[in-house]
Amino acid sequence: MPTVTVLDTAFFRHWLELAVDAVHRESPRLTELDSPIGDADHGANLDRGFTAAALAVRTEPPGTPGELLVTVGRTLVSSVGGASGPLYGTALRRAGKALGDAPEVTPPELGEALAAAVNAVRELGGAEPGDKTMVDALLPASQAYTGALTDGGSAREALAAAAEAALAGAEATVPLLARKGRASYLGERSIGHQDPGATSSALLLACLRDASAPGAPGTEAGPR
Amino acid sequence: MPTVTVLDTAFFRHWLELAVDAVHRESPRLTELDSPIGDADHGANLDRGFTAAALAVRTEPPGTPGELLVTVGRTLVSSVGGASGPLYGTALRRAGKALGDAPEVTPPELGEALAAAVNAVRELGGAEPGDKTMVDALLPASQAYTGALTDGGSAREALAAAAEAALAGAEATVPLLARKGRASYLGERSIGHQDPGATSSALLLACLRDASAPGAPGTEAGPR
Amino acid sequence: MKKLVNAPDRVVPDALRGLAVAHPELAVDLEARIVVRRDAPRAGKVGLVSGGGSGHEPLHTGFVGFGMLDAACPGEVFTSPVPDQMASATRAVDGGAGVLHIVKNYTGDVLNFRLAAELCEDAGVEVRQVVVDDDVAVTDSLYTAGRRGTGATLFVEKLAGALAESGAPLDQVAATARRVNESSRSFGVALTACTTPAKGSPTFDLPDGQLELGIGIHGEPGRERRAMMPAAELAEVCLDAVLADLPPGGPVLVLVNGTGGTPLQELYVVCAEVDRILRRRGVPIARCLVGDYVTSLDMAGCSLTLCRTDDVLLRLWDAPVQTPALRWGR
Amino acid sequence: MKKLVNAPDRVVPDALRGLAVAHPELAVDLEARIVVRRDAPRAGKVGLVSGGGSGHEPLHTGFVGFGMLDAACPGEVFTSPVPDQMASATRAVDGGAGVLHIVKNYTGDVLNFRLAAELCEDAGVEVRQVVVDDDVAVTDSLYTAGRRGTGATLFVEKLAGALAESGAPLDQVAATARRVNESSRSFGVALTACTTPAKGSPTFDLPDGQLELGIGIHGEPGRERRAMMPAAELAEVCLDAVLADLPPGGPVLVLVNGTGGTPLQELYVVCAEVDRILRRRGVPIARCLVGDYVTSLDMAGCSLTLCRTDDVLLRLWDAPVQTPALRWGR
Ligand SMILES: Nc1ncnc2c1ncn2[C@@H]1O[C@H](COP(=O)(O)OP(=O)(O)O)[C@@H](O)[C@H]1O
Ligand SMILES: Nc1ncnc2c1ncn2[C@@H]1O[C@H](COP(=O)(O)OP(=O)(O)O)[C@@H](O)[C@H]1O
Ligand SMILES: [Mg+2]
Ligand SMILES: [Mg+2]
Ligand SMILES: [Mg+2]
Ligand SMILES: [Mg+2]
Repeated sequence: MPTVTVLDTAFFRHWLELAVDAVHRESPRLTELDSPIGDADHGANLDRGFTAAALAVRTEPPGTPGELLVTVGRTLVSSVGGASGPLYGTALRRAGKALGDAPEVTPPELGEALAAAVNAVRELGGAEPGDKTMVDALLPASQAYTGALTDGGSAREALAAAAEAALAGAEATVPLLARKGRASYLGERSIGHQDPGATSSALLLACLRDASAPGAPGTEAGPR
Repeated sequence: MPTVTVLDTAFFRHWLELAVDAVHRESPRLTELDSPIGDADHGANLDRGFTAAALAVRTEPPGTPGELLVTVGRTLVSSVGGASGPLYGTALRRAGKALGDAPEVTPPELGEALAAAVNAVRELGGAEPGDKTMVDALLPASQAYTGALTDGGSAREALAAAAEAALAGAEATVPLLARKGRASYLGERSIGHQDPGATSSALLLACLRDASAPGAPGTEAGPR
Repeated sequence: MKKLVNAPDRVVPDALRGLAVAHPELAVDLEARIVVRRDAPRAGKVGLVSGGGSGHEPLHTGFVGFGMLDAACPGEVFTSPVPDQMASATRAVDGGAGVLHIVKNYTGDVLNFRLAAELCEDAGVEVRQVVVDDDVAVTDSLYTAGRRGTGATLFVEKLAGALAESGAPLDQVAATARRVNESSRSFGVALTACTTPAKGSPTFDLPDGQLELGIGIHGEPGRERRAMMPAAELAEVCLDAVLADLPPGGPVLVLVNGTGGTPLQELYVVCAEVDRILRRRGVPIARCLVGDYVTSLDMAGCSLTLCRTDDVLLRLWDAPVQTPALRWGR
Repeated sequence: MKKLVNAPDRVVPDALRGLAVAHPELAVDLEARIVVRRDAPRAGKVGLVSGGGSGHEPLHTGFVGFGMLDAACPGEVFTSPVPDQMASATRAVDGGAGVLHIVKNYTGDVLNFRLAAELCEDAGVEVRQVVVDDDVAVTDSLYTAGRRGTGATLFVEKLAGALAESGAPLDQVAATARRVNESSRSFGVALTACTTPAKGSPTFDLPDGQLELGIGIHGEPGRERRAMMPAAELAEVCLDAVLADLPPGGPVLVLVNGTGGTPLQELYVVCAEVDRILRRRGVPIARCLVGDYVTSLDMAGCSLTLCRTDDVLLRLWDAPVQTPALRWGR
């Protein structure tokens, strides 16, 4: 299999398309997860945001990966609302800024963008790992990605590791007691439910992995 | 069996006691009847009124049958509200006035009082027979009473005829289309339900019959 | 039954105690069961008295105050008050210029107010009565108790109240009250039935996906049952019924009234549709009131009331009013 | 789902259209999704902006007007608005004296307002933010998102609004807003869960005969489930929770707030019990407001908010206010 060594705007645009579809498809489940320990809107929130992001990217196609992520982030901020809007929006904006205006991104650069995204969420939301938030999916994902690269893995392998770590992180939120966000109001009653934000984070990382599938646009072996 | 020839205050007080009990006991059913074609309060209305009337009569014991009925009527007017309060209240006040201040009442005098009561209801409420109201129980009852006396019956027999006619009249309201009161709003949808007011009228007349049972207080053969 | 109450038969007196706490500017007489303006009676001012069953709050107790009612008589839940209450209220507000009774057209209310009027006249107080009957869901014929009184009561109380406040004589206040009633029509719809404290369960069954058109304000069933429809269509149905009986001609006052269990947000949605439809029909909205004013306990639903208006009525509408539920200008 | 709406995703814009019809004195910008006083910006006056998820009407749009908010930003139902709305509103009301953001303490509201403040400061507008967190049902610790903002928002908006109207500078208005928040505590109870238009079914199951204590205003489950109890007992439970965190000392403002599906009559019943309990505890009620002010769609229930007050705050409370939902003195 060919190794992904650089990722260009088409790759990220493909990720966005996958994300738009996945979020729309999974929206009822995300809202359902947000019912017992939240306010039953997480799916609707993200669906509205990613639909708006797709439109923004279609209306003014960004020229670089960084520009694309900044556009998506800015659109999420100005269309989602709630807790997840500013968090995901700022995360993607910071990730985009980390990428600068390079037309192509190397795997380690993507790792830095992921780390920047996670830091943005932690900085803005103040959540520690284990607080039962999206951080519990995003942080292990970022760490797994960097670790896989360091261990000599390809970008694709690293993204697969990241997606897997995100999913495991999301599932590991079930027994946790929420300490941030709306679920924290419930105290002990928040235990036993999976965090909706961590679940959507795992979903977005799965899309990133899928965007790097062999032959996908923007990867080395894909159409240019 | 001894014939009832005169009815004194004790007879009417006994009627009131029976009526208080009967109304309280039947209150849920009267309210139930008032649900599909009314506002579900007829039983509660009468229960409140007769409880107040019993108290009024205990507090200031009336000296004559006429005074007793006027007191009960006035108390119903000032404690029931709704349509039935003024109608029953005025009916009993007028009946009491018809009896004047005689200490005892003859069977024909009671007939005049019944007629006065029915006329009061018709005058105040404007309902014709067949309009699906209490008139449909009260009018046949008054007529049956007078008819039985004319046919040579005793007061007790006449009261039994009155009670029977009232019950038949109440049951005959089922197929009628309401033309007065709250049920008239329903138009055709009022058909098929028994009128709560006609039902309570039948109940009050049954109590009058029971008050004249052999050995009941105030009747010729009963305790004085 | 899920209600914030102590006991079914204590609801009305308990609520009156609460009203007194929230509105020390009103005199709440728990014994006589009447709510009276503190400055009553005002010499030379026509007094306005209304009343009816409880469960329609803020009607009528919430409309007592400057520029509106002088007194209200709350009955038991959905049960007309008794003549003694009305007579006490009338005596309490008579400033020598006579008293107008505003009576919603229900047999119980009409009869009890009629007996009350006799008591008042015996006591030497001049009384006029105006019967409010604006609900087009009921046919007004010899063969019914006539149209019911619903949302127009608010318009009658506000406009006649403003006129009385200006010092107009009894006959003029009564005539205006009648004119407002004749210029007003209403139609209501329920999404759910209401639960009276005494009965403890809904007064009728309304299956999911169905609504009841032409509903009364006492939890009585309505005229017709239909499948749920969007707000736009529902507003159309209600306005059709109203306008069929009140041919448009000039500007209107509009009341988009909630029945107690419907969020204000939804009433605004309905209001937007009413505006759209009336624009299309060329009926200008002069003033528009949106909220819970004539309720039916916890019933979800709404009613629309239109009142044909003119400069005179509009001036009365805009005149200052200071009551618990309606307040502006002071 | 039984709602007077056209479609779940049209509720907020439709309701805003209706608000514009009912309140032509407000500027409703459907594009920017903000509601602004017509006379804004007023030179030299501190601007007051608030906002939050919709579904709590009349909060906040119903509190825009003289003596209260200068603008409100309604989000989707139960979803914080976005920074763009807040920034537009802030620009629209800035009269050169700066703008105060009144933010209810929910992660979404706090974060979006924080981003908005950055935008505003970039645009050269001086902004202060006060976070309202009065709900004692939630522990305020490092390990939660902190207490939620509920009924005290009304007190903060009214009192800070009156101060801003009087021409006070930004820091003073912000300090008073903070003082009002610190002097206020709330506790809420639900008899039924609410149904969001998007979900179409109740957000949680509350069996017959049970109530949920310590409820939030977004249909979140509460702190504890209990068997239904009489209003007297319920008021005791709520006030115990409030007073445990706000030791009495002098007179209080009281808000007996309905959550949308509860009849006004029941709120008055609760109010009577609150009065009884506070009397017993020697806490004088200075002013008492009863009604639906901070709602949760169609939820049946109520919340109690107490605010320790003094002559200064009372004067601000009594100062004229002219908004759709709160109006007196003009
Ligand atoms: N302080 C925080 N830090 C990180 N993530 C958070 C924080 N607060 C909430 N979240 C995430 O946001 C998710 C909820 O998002 P959403 O439902 O869209 O917003 P809201 O809670 O405002 O309705 C939670 O499941 C959690 O993962
Ligand atoms: N105009 C009328 N004439 C005679 N009886 C009437 C009239 N209107 C109503 N009624 C009687 O009153 C009964 C209803 O009484 P009730 O439920 O106590 O009063 P309300 O209808 O005010 O709730 C009806 O069943 C009917 O028999
Ligand atoms: Mg949520
Ligand atoms: Mg009845
Ligand atoms: Mg009744
Ligand atoms: Mg939300």
